Amino acid sequence: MAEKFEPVILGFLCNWCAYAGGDLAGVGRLQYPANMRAVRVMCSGMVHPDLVLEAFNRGADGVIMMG
Amino acid sequence: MIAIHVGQLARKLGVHRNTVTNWINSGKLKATATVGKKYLIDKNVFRIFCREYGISENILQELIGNETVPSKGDLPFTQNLNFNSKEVTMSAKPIGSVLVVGGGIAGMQATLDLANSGYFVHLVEKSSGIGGAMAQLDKTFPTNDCAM
Amino acid sequence: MSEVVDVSGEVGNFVVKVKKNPRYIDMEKCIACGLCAQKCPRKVDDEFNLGLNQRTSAYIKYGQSVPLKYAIDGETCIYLKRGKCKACEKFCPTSAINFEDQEEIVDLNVGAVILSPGFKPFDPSGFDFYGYGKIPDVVTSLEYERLLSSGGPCMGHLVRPSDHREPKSIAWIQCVGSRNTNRCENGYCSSVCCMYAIKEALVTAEHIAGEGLKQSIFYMDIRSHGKDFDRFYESAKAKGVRFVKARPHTIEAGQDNCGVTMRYAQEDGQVMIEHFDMAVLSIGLEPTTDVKQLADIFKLDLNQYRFAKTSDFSPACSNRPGVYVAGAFQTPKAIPRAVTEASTAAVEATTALIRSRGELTQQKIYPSERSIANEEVRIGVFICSCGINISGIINVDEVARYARSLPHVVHVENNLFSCSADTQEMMAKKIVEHSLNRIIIAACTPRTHEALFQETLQETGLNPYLVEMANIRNQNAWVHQREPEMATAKAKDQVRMAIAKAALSVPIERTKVNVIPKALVIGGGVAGMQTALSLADQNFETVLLEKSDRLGGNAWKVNTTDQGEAIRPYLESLIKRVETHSNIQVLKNASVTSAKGSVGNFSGTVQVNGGQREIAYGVAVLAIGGRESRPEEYLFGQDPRVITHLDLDAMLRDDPASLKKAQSIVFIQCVGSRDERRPYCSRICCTHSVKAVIHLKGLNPKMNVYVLYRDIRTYGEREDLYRKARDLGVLFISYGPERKPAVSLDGKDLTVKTYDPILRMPISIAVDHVVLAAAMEANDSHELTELYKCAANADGFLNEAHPKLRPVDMSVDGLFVAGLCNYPKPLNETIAQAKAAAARAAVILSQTEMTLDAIKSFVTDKCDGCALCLDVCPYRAIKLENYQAANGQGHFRIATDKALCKGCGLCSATCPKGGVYVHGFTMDQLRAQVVAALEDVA
Amino acid sequence: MTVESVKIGKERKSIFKDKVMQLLPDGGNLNACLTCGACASGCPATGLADMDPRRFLRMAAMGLDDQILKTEWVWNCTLCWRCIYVCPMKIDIPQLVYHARKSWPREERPKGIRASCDMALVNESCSAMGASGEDFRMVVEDVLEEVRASQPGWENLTAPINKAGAEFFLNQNSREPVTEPDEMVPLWKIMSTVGADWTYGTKGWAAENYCMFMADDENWERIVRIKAKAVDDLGCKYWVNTE
Repeated sequence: MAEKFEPVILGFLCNWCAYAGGDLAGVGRLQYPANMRAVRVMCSGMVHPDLVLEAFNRGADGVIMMG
Repeated sequence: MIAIHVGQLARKLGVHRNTVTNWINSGKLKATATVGKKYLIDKNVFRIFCREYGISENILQELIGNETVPSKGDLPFTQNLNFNSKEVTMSAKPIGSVLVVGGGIAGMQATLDLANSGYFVHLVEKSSGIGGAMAQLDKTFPTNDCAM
Repeated sequence: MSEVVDVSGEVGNFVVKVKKNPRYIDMEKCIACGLCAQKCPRKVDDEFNLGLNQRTSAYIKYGQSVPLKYAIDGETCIYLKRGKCKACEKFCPTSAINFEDQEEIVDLNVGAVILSPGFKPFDPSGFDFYGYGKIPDVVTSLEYERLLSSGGPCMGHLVRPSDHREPKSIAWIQCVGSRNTNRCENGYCSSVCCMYAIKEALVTAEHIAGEGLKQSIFYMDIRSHGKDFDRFYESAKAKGVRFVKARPHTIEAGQDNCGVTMRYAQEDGQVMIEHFDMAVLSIGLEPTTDVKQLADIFKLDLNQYRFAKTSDFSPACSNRPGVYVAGAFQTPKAIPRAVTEASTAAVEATTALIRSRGELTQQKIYPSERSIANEEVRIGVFICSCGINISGIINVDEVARYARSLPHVVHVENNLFSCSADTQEMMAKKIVEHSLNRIIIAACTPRTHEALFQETLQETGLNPYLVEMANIRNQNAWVHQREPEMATAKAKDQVRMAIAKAALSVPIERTKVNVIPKALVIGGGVAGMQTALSLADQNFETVLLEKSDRLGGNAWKVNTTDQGEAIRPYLESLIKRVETHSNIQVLKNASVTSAKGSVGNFSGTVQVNGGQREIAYGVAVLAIGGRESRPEEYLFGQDPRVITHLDLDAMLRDDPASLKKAQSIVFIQCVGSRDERRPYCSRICCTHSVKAVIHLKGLNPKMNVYVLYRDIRTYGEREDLYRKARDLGVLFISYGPERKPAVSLDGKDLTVKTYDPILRMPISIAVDHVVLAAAMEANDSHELTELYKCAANADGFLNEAHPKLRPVDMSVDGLFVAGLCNYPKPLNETIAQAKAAAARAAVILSQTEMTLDAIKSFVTDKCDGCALCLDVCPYRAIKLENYQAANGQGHFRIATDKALCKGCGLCSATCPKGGVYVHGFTMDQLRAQVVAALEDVA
Repeated sequence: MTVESVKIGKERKSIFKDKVMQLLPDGGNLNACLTCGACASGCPATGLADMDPRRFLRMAAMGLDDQILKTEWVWNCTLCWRCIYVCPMKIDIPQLVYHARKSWPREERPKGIRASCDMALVNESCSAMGASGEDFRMVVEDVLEEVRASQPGWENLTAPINKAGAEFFLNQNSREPVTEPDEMVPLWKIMSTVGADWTYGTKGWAAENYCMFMADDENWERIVRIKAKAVDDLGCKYWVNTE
């Protein structure tokens, strides 16, 4: 078990701000760890609580909502 | 607007024609000279003038027959602007495209409105990208929204 | 990269010569990968960040540039200057570099021209006493914006230039290069600096953590004159920003050339010496340096400050027919007015060219859509290398191999550039060849490229919503450059997630609504009439409702515009044109009594002279106006010598002789404005007061006139009127809300008592008249906001959809707002906004049918009408209706209005039963993505 | 001189300010004040005599003529022009102060300035410290001799006096020859280094003019005329006044 802990993070990104910000980070070549998987949504308000629970049930170490 | 000739107005008012000319030249009676020694006088201006000089306003009624819709070139600067949208007289069919100079926030908005309502738009911008000064701002007041 | 060099012809038919400067990069080929900039060895000051950092000769202006295409700056490029280098050419993956690019002159044939060249920030180098350019920690406000910006040279971590430490105390100095006729020639107020200084202070407070941040704004008058601006100002005060009514004389460098030291006299005369870590000069706006040249080319009249000359009655029209102006080119203004007046200019142009609407534009026609209802899911995956942008980090072959192993996938291929025209053609062929019915594009971001691929699908007869993108460039290869293995693994996950979602995609129909080409304008004041006239001139049928029996509203009561143009003649001609226009139906004594429907398709009843009639219309413009309030203080209503501004205008019209006799008149500003009851600035009173005092001084130069004020807010070029009033000997005495003036009767004599902070003494003035700047208030909009489900702010002014970006649209699509009911504004701004409303309305009315975006909520069979979602919908797009279920039982169920819904999905997140979803983002689809993302996790 | 409150009748008169405005081009912009206080922030005399330039102008505008014509502050002002330099409206407060000084009876003006003015009128040297032309000559020659003897490289330094036809006629503030004679040397070195053809004069050599500061127009003019004549008598082309 010498392996480094790599958390699995699920992200819900609002199309109009956070997702656009994610794109901009790319244009600016800002570097960050590759641990997050993004789900694009039309508004962070559309994320049903069940989806967050689902993510944890399936083993996500963290869920990040960006909006 | 009413159209008058100096002599005609002088006769109506019962004064010498030079008096009328003097009034106009000194600015006491605001009138705009047009072709054929004809003058255009705003109705309201004339009414105020009459009041000031104790002249019966009935004269105005008599002159109403001279009322005219001003045409391009008949009007002083600001009036001309005022009627701008109506005054455009084009014999040939106009070209359905517009040139916008400057790609800042104003230029971009104008471009979008035009394109969305059925006109072809050429947007000319000096620098390599549009966005203008607003793109340089960090946030905007009073909502502190991101300027982008 | 272009500029106008010559123009000929006239309205309807101009020929404009435009010089296109060489870009040296082919826009068609450039994929914005940025390799040219990375490899370019030449470093130059970055003008976008005002030289605070450097860029290379191959560059984009900023990260979000539009077009997102690089350019080579011919002035500094080593190859173009010295004939050697071409590093960019060697590395460009698409051969987009073209050093043969030449300057080119093109002739454009256009019907009208809109000029919006913007402004130039004032250069304070000439003000030696502020030390700009010599003291490192003295910066301009625009430089400060860049220092704050996350896209700026400090990546959003504010540090001062001298020692790169976080500043803990910052001073702003207002009116640098504005309201100054001594060290520069800018006698006008730049209109925006007070507000941006406050904004910068508030944003700084968000940046700098911890206690002890000290922010001070040194000002002459705080001009927070726009909608909700005073609230912003008050909130800054509450958050600890210090406002000091003083002008420091000289800025000196602090110890070790870090920070600054300033000496200033407080209003009470006490001298303070204070150190700050940084000083920000709030610089004004000037016409651009080439404005004279532009004016010469177009034969335009400029005013004394070199702004475009316009009439208050037609603020977007230059002196040359067919040439219109917008933005700060006309006069210094903030973004909302620039956006509004851009629409004003647009409507002037469209009106001039009305006979040619639609002549040069065309609608694209697609083949009819193929039904996939009975097809099995057949997915095609296209993985883009983006030159080496993606394939340089991510192993695309491995991703492709992996994609082939996933369910439903029948075709996978790798493209060098998925977005190129030839790849699009190839893609269309593959769709047909393999009968693909879901498409995955693993490439860049859907925000820029989804529309392109949707179009490709449409051309093959597929529904455009059957494409799904996996963002493996912007949000993968570019941000994980040092971890190629992790990036490849992430790319596989992204593709798997996209496939999981796409498998559940169904065709979505873009709703179309027929547009009734008719407008309803509510309110017959200047705003309503101008809107109606502008729409009517564009051949749209317009119904104008006026509550009273007379058109004209407040304009009857005011004598002149801010520039001094007589309002009556304009008003009379406007009324005449409105009443005689064949496209306008004027209904007096009329009001709206019911309204239903949505954008393009409203209907309802109006009451006219007690009778009801039905009307249908595509858009509505709310221009219900406002009024001068009736003051409750300063003996108003008790002594006839205490009057309001409109009373004064009436006296100036009807009885100037009695005013001429007055020896002493006091004006009191902010009567009922900027207090607890109306915490906003009425915007127009300061200018009206200075205009009136000039008029009074003209009647009788010996008259003593005093203006008691809190801040004089003669923004923009109105500042000239303030200067003129002072030159005529009018005395302006400031007062604070804690020490208001008092009006009293000494026997028969009227006396005003106040305190002069400069004299530091109470003053009592014997007066003939007291003129009160009574607050402006909006007319009651309660019924209309109920009918149309739109909103007014806490002060009763109707709200725009967005204060900056959609200043004349309302939050309900198809509704627009103009004039005093939106916020107090002078006549020229009212006219501009009215015409802008017509421009925005015409965008809708000029279409026979409107296609709405397809991402909308929809109800499912599971809805049982619990109505939880009704309250959360921000757009009031959901209502309840009776529903007859298949089993014959009736119950409530929701119905969503496609025209109102914006697809945010708050409803679907709220619904406990899966009764409402959003197309393209259903619960199943989102869950599929979650499941797919976590598939490999134990 | 403190006033509790100001009462303004229907007719307000700012006679003093209006009179000054008539004398100045554009009225010295005296009405244009924005009360921003940049002048007061920079004025070395702010706070003295409970006064500052902004308050002074304000009192004039309000018609408090009695007070501004009596305040000793006008004599604290150094007429340095720092106020008008940064004023956004270019308001000529120094002129307002000057005219206020003028309104004082001569015998009531500050003793120091008055004595300096009177002293300058005693002989043709125009020195406010009363040093005569011959005294001046002796000090200059003495200092020059010492420099030549003690400072290597300056053996040929000159400080000409009454050199007819020199290009520049130089004035010297009396304080240097009388109290700090060595302070004159750097100027001579500069003149020598640039190779200027210059001279002092025994007549009208003193640079200062306290009659100007005292707002004594008549004697101010008299002193200027004496100095100008001295320049003309020697046939010099330029008159350099170091004040």
